[in-house]
Amino acid sequence: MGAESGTVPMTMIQALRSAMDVMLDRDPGVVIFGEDVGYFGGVFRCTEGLQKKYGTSRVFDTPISESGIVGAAVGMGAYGLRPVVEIQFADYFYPATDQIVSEVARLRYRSAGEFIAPLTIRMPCGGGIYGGQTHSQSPEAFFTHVCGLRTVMPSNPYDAKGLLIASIECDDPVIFLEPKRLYNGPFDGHHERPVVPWSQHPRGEVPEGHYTVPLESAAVQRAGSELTVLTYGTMVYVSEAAAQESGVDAEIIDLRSLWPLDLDTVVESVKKTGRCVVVHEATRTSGFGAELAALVQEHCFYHLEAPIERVTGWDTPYPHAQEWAYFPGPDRVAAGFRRVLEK
Amino acid sequence: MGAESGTVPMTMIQALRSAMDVMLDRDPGVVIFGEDVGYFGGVFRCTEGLQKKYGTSRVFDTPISESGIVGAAVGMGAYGLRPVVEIQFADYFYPATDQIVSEVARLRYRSAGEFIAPLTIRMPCGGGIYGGQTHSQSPEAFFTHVCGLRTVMPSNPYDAKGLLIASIECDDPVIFLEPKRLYNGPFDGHHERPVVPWSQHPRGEVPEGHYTVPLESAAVQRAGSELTVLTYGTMVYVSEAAAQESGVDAEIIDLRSLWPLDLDTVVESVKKTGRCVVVHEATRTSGFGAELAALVQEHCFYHLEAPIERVTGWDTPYPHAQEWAYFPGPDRVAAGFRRVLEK
Amino acid sequence: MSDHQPLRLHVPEPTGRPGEHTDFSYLHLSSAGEIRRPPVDSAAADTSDLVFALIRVLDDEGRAVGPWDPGLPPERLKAGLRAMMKTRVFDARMQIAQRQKKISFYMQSLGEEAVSVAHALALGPGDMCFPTYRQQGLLMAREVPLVDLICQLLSNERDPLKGRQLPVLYSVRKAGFFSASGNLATQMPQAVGWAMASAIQGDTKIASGWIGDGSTAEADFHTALTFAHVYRAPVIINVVNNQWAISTFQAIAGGEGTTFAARGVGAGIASLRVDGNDFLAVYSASRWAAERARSNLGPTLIEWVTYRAGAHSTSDDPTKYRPADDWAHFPLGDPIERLKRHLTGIGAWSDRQHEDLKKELEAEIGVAQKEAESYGSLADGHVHSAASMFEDVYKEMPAHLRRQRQRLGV
Amino acid sequence: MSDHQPLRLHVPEPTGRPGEHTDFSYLHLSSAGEIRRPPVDSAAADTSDLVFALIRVLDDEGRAVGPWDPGLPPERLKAGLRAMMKTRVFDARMQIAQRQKKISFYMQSLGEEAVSVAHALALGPGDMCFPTYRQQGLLMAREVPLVDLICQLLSNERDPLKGRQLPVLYSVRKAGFFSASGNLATQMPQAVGWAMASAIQGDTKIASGWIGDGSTAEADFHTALTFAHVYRAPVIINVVNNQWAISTFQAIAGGEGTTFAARGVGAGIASLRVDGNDFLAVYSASRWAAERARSNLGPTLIEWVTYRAGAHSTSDDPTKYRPADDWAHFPLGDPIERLKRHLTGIGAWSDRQHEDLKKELEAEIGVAQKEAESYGSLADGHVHSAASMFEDVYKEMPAHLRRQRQRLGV
Ligand SMILES: Cc1ncc(C[n+]2csc(CCOP(=O)(O)OP(=O)(O)O)c2C)c(N)n1
Ligand SMILES: Cc1ncc(C[n+]2csc(CCOP(=O)(O)OP(=O)(O)O)c2C)c(N)n1
Ligand SMILES: [Mg+2]
Ligand SMILES: [Mg+2]
Repeated sequence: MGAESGTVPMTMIQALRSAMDVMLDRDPGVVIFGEDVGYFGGVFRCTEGLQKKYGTSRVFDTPISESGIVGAAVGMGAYGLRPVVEIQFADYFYPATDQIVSEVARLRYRSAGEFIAPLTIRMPCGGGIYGGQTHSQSPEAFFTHVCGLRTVMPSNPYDAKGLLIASIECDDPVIFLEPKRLYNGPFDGHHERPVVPWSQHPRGEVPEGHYTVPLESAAVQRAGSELTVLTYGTMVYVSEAAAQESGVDAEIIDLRSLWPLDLDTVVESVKKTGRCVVVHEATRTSGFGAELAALVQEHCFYHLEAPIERVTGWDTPYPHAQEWAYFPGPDRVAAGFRRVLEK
Repeated sequence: MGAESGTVPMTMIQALRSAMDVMLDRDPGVVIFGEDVGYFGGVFRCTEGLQKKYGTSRVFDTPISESGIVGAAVGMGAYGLRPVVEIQFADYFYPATDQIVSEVARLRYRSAGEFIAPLTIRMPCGGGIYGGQTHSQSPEAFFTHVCGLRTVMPSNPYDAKGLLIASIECDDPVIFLEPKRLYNGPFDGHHERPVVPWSQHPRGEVPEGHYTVPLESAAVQRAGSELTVLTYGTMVYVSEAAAQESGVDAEIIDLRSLWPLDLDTVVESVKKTGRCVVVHEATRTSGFGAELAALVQEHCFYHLEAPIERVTGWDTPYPHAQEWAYFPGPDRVAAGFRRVLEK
Repeated sequence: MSDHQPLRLHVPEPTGRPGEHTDFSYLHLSSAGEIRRPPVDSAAADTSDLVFALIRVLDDEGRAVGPWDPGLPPERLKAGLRAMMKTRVFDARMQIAQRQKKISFYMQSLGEEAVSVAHALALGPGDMCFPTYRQQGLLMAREVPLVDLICQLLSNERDPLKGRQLPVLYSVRKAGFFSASGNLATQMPQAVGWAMASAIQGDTKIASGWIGDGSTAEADFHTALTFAHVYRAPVIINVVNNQWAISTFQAIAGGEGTTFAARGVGAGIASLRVDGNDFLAVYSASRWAAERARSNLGPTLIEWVTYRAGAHSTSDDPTKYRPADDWAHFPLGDPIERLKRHLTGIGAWSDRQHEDLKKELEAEIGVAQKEAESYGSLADGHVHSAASMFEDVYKEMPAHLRRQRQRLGV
Repeated sequence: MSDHQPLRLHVPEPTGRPGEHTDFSYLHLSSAGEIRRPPVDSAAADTSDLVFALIRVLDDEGRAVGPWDPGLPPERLKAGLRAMMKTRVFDARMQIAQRQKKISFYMQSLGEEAVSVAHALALGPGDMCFPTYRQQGLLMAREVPLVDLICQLLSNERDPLKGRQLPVLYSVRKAGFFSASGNLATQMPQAVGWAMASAIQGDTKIASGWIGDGSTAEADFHTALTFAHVYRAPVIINVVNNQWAISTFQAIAGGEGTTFAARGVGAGIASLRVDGNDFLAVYSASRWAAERARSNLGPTLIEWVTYRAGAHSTSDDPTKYRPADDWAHFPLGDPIERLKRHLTGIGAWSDRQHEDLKKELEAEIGVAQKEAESYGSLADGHVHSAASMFEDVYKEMPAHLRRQRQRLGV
């Protein structure tokens, strides 16, 4: 897991690219493809320069067909390759659902291990960029309901690279969600303020070589005593801002791996604080926050001093014009803190 | 809501067929289509005889394309028809995910009410018939995470007909899940015992004419005082058997409408009993039980005397040979009862 | 088997990249007037030759020639020219408004205006189009009030879609313009379904679905072809082959060595491949297809060969992946210039009239823009209320959404 | 537009329903030897005529005629006959075992044995097939141990798939047989992806994907065609047109007025339409396609015209929707009878040998069945442990599955 070489400042985009670069270099079985990822380098430029460096057989553009991208990757995985594919926006994974649920997730099981699909399926997710309902979704809950998949969401460049390498090396299929609002800097929900770049953030300092951040390990983003925040992706920073602005001494846990989950870290923290707020951007009902709440009440029942609070996106499509009324910003998160503390 | 005419004994299949018959007759905008539903009458015979009665323009076979079935239905809905479509098994809805999530669920919203998709999408779900992983799934949690959809699952012929008519008449899109293990009789999980037919069950007595069972209304299947069981579909009977066999005085709530949910009935019961067991056949993680647990702990926190217990399918694909080790039968449900009572 | 060479992966490349000149010979053109016009009741298989040809009416001198000349009166042509020019002026203005940060995002249809405008003129009232984000020409041809459109783009308080959709994803039911989706290709089976509904009801209205070359790779394109063919749905399937799908060339979508029209014939659908920058050809082919549909003869697929002259969207920079001056070399030219030349040639139009019309349109659009901007914009916060965000998820607001709205305090 | 008749919905019907005689003229047959055999390096478009023809080698007298005669030595033919007969005997036995409730479910391939058997013989070792549930012929031709297969069907303790899959959804990697899925069509883009991988790695192995006529309507069929074409993947796309998809006739899948092979050409893929009950034609067309694939000439789509002689599955009763004696009238006959006739005609086979072989196969399968049954069955509860249910979900069992296994107490 240790880094092989020195560190340099990287944005999340650069960190992801660096992870793919490292893996393309180390493993001839790694191939990268998706819509616009080849010559152009991806609409978010995550794969820029990789086709030039590794050739069109290793990094290439695909037809606009998410089921084809994933389906072809399954076949390649069965052959023995290790495809890393991009879905241009998480909002567009739906055409690939059958391949993901019925094939990727179940291939090892149904063939009793004869065939595996060790794919990494990258997709930018989340809102805050005025993308409207088809460029803003956070569909992680779907994936966590599908046994056989791993679901990962990094919140900073260091983790992004380390988790992406770990995902590519993993023999299980990994859904790798990238909070696009974090691509260029941490975002605390104050959209009216200037963007802070990753170069000013400690986790923007990234080793150039190979290293991994283990899957199934959560990180304590901020230690605290009054309540536990379970969150991931963009909401890590929003929760931090909420803690700071409200003066609540929140312990913020960045789950990083949504499923399988580092339950121990979660349970330990909630047992300590006795209160829990779950924060995510996805719609509330049957969101991953529901699973977290169900687990926490199951494992920490006798330690809980207040109901677990969920601060989430509303149960509506992600609207374009009312983006900031939809986005669970620091005020809403802080209000959630207050509610669990008042009880 | 009152029935127009006398009652006759019906299986769930007959009740569903009767609902479609009634609606085809009353509303010239109702059309029915899906794989094998036309000439043949459906692999479970739910639409038998309807093509003959209403003609091939109203009831017809489709190509094997779930996205086409749903996508065409959206266009018909936009035209002004009221399509009732069948997905042959719930396990096969995945190719239609994009149409369901991005189109059916959001059309009213994104067009600000200019266009609606008042579809009813029927699909048999659940296991217990040795169908293996692709004829046994219960994917309800997916749908409940998608705002704009209604998700309904009846547990008996009376409700099946009344809810199906209500769904067809509803201007919102409805995912109508039919627990196939209940088609011919209530099933309590004792697969080794002979099948009980609906003709021996009071809810197998079904009015011949038009009536509705309102959406968003749960039913108390069995009143009780020791704990509340939140369940639906096949698990209603398994929970009843568990109560009977364990001697636990469980209050069993048949949710019927999963989402939007009759939360009042749920909360009232849990406040009364102070204990709650959620039972479903679907895989556990991020299943609909997670949402139920999250809601119950939120709304009944100070009344809960034990953690909410989830008794569910395991987080594995539905195996063929180990079906009864997978299926949450009466013993497992009763063990769940004991766990919440012991705490 | 060991005597075989190693296999290798073929990855198609465009014939021109930045700094090069595109070799457009891959397009396989026909000359104007060259291609036969079969009877509308032809069997699908009898159009097999047409999918590798290119139906054209306007020759290099702007003359209308051959069997596909629709013989339209000059007034109709001028109406078409006007709608095309209006589309182009509108696009240019909105591009600027986006750069001025008045609107958040924009997608123009520069260079492919004829396809939607001439098609719209060939349809009847009540026919329903299922568009993508690049068919604003339909709206211009159908004279949808500009203020409504600009309010949608501004996401302001008068946005008919209540600020819910990204700019350009219009919905204008009364103009036969179905709600545009951000998810590609989904509208195609819907168009077929709408057409099936019309047939089920014994109506006389037809549907027209739109899809880009790149998006034909999506599953729903296939689904639409299958359903349209099986039920002989009264639908026109328009494939706008503008050569590009964001940064990928049409060969990446499967255009190499075949055509998109050929997919239609294979699926049992009568199919045409048409010069999409030739207003007369577009009108004429659209009429042919509409006539088929309305006569219970079933669907038609039309591949419109055109060129996406501008960037994919305001988020895109095409000079990164194709020659900057590519459009100037595109052999099918500019649809507005070509129709102008024709009209001038027949003595029905002049440079002067053209300039005047352009100014008139600029003014008209300017006035509309001004009015729309007076209702605010996303940038200045004059948008539909946060409370409205919870509406229209369902017909009536369920309890959980009322609770959520309450929690938001609106 | 008001001068138009009301629209109406066309819903295709088969030409024969229970109690009637099917009019098989819809099939468009060619005579044996009639159809040209183009060079393997033909462009896709140059196969346009072949998709409406029917490649046949065996004539009505069982003689091998024309350019597609592969000229196989009698020993190879006899091996093929044996594998076809083995498939049929196996199917019949397993049908009975299902009726005896020894196995829970079964799907036979009666009447279409030539398609998979002859194809398997035309492939090389290491080539990978992506089958549906009706390609047991591939396994028979590749001599997979019968006991393993029957254990899968019995879902018993020796089921190589640990009881996880419905009977017939085999996975036999070492025989180049990819894990069959219960979800239709998903294997097609996977076959293409496998072929692309082989090309990426500079390997010489090719893939062969299988799909039924009905399932071509699924999106993944289109996806597979697109990807195969774009990347010139070394893959064979086999469409088994056995006329039925459960209760729906092939016209409901889009076969009316066109062919499934035509979809391939439209997509830019060299395509053939072949008599699937003619062992020699199947072998020969398969070789042609394999040769193309292995020579970096790209994919081939082959529509195999055959007939699903039996029920869809043991849950189906076809007399409900088609004439009970339909197969007897199917103009392409029975593949086993036709090859037998050919072999007898060239003096390489006799009725006696045929009977002996059948008996031998009955015995061989009987022995295998007996052995397999000795390892138990789902019916008698001798299945893989409940604990094994939690394995292989992930490579290593995560904590939550360990907890769940514990809760089950196993
Ligand atoms: C399902 C889905 N996948 C990907 C995208 C992202 N996307 C938007 S437009 C586009 C290119 C479409 O190209 P084409 O169909 O040729 O239409 P054009 O833009 O040229 O008009 C892509 C990939 C999307 N909107 N939806
Ligand atoms: C996605 C999906 N939809 C529906 C089904 C149900 N189903 C199983 S087999 C079948 C018919 C397939 O027909 P065809 O492709 O012609 O193959 P054949 O059975 O004739 O070999 C159907 C509808 C399924 N397994 N998967
Ligand atoms: Mg395009
Ligand atoms: Mg078939």
